[in-house]
Amino acid sequence: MRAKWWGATALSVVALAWGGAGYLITKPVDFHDYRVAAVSAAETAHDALTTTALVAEALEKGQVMTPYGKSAFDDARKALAGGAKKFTAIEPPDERCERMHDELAPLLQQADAALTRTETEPHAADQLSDALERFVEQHT
Amino acid sequence: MPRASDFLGKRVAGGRIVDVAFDENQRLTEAIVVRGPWGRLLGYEREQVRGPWLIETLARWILRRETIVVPWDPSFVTPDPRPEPPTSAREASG
Amino acid sequence: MRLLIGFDLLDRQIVDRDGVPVGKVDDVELSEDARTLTALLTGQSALGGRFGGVLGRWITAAAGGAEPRRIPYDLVAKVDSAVHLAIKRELLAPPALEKWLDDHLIGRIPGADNAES
Amino acid sequence: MKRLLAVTLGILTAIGGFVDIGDIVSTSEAGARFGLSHTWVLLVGIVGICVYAEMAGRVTAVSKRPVYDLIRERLGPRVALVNLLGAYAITLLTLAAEIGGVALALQLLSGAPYLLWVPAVALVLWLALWRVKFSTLERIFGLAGLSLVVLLIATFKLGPDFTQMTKIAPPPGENWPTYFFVAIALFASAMTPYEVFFFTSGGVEERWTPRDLTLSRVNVFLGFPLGGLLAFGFLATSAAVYEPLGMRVDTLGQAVLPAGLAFGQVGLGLVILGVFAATFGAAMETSLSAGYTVAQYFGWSWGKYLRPRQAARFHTVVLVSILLAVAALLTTIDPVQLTEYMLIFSAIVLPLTYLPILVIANDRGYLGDKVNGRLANTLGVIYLFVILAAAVAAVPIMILTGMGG
Repeated sequence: MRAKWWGATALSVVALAWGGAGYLITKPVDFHDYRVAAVSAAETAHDALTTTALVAEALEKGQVMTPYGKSAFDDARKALAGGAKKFTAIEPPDERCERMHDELAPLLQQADAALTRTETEPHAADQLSDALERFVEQHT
Repeated sequence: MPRASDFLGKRVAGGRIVDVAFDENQRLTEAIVVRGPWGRLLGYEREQVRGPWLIETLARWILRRETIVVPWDPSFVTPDPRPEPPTSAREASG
Repeated sequence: MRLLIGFDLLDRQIVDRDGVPVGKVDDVELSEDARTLTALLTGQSALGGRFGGVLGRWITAAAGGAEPRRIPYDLVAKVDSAVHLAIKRELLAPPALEKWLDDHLIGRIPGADNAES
Repeated sequence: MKRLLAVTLGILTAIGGFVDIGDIVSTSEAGARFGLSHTWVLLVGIVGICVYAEMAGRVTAVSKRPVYDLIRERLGPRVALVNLLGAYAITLLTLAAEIGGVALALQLLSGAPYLLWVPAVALVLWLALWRVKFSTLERIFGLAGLSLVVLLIATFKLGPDFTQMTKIAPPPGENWPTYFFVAIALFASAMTPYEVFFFTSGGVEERWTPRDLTLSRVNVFLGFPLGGLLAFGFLATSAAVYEPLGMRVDTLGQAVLPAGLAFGQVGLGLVILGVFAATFGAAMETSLSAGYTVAQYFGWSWGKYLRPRQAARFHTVVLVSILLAVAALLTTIDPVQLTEYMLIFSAIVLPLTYLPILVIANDRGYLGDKVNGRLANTLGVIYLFVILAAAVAAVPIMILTGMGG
């Protein structure tokens, strides 16, 4: 009898937790969610550019090994692609978000090309980096 | 043959059996019975464990200090249905 | 010396005369008249018996129907932080799972007989 | 020399606890975002693990029983089973992450993708555990991990803002919940339970007796602060390089870069070697601990001091755990993120592990006159409450901040 009671309690707790998680995942995206996603995409792009610049500069000075450089560049490219993909997957729910989208989307697109340039010219994307940083500051 | 799991945690007059003592001839001598619902002793019922003060006080408080010792009686053992390998277990639970 | 079944025996490690683990005291057995302690029981099926309920049946079933090993209390030499037996563990029947894994898996890997030091 | 080598158990345990792959990245992340303002957490963690590892080592040396043995004895089979499930989950998640970490270190050296390295790493790990002596493993990986000391020297060259060390507050632009989330993660990783399981089981493997009490203490008081210091190296070098740039750290490559910036290829090479040793050491620590916890709960024979045939069940658990870890990694889950889930299980396991240690360390039936003194008891109780508070707070804060986002 006691075991049954415990079982029922445990089941309802699990069901509640799953229900809660399910609600959080499926609830429509609002302004707040969209802002968080946009800021995180911008941060990811900024970090990828900065890391690539740091590593490229270190490679130039002979401070790091070539295989290291290669895999650091790979990581940055993957991070940027992942961040951008997550952001573009969300439909902007209202006008304010739409403006935010129009501001960030071109920056992310530029970042993709800039990343490849930065691998050989460490300071090629400094301006873009600053623009992304400004975007993050404005929206947090 | 009766096992310890047949009488530990069992209700007897005065509370629940949490432990049973035996002497050097392996004869069971007495049962330790508590009133509270939680029967784990953590060892604080023995002289050898002292402190830390806070943990000891909490452990005793949970036990409500109502530990009593009663002489062992073979009637404390009743064969409860014990899980056996699947075939016979069905009979026991059904 | 007065000992407690629950505190001093149950859930304690049983080791042989060389200190090699034999098993846990998963339950103890009394004589028919329930007046004396006769043996220690070790093995998952004994542990499952103590859990009771569904969980207990699972643990018992995981033992593959093997009976718990019964160690007569006369073989116990000393009880301190572990239950020390007076014999070497080779004199007892090996646990079923250990033997099965030794025969079918571990014993077949090269180097399984190498002692460390 | 022999005496010097006798402390490698403590060094390896501590390195596996403080600078395993998850800690390397999360500590560097803390440095990049919060500068040196989490230094106090490392200090609190070092003192905490020292207090409990000393207690556990003393219990083991005197009673010759490893800690996990005693958990079931004091808490009973039911509560200990809950602990076992949580502890095993933590250990397995960490093991998967460490195998991934070794592979990531190899990727940085070779340029080849880490997933290609995973099966090879797992095989070498298993072979090492199967064939190589415990003390040899301990020495190789404990000592090689010390090459991370280069980070401490790099700290002074790179010069982070040392004034933050005395601050207990997030820097401007960061919020309190995230600051606390990171603090709890750092604290929990300092006190991870597999450290005491491994340390005390290692003590039994090395056949400690009451005469080795001093040895156990030297291991604790040298090893764990050293491990904490190495973790501080990652915190400080990241704080120096990344905080001014306002960027985050989430890969191993970023975490090791500062050493390259400070000392060029030699510095970078040393740190990657150190990371390799530390993560491999942590992989050994966690795969053995997986076997230790299960075997000690059920009372099976265990350990590397027996022939594998004499401990077939223990070796099976180790083998299966390694295979499960490889299977988890091959789903391409990020090994670094894997360790973040550890926090959830820590909430269950930490209190249930450290309470029985504290109680038994006061039991004269076990320890005679070697029971806890007033200092060990006071600190022990304080830390038990800190652990409880962290455990209770961990999950809500994690949800609140979206995993520290």
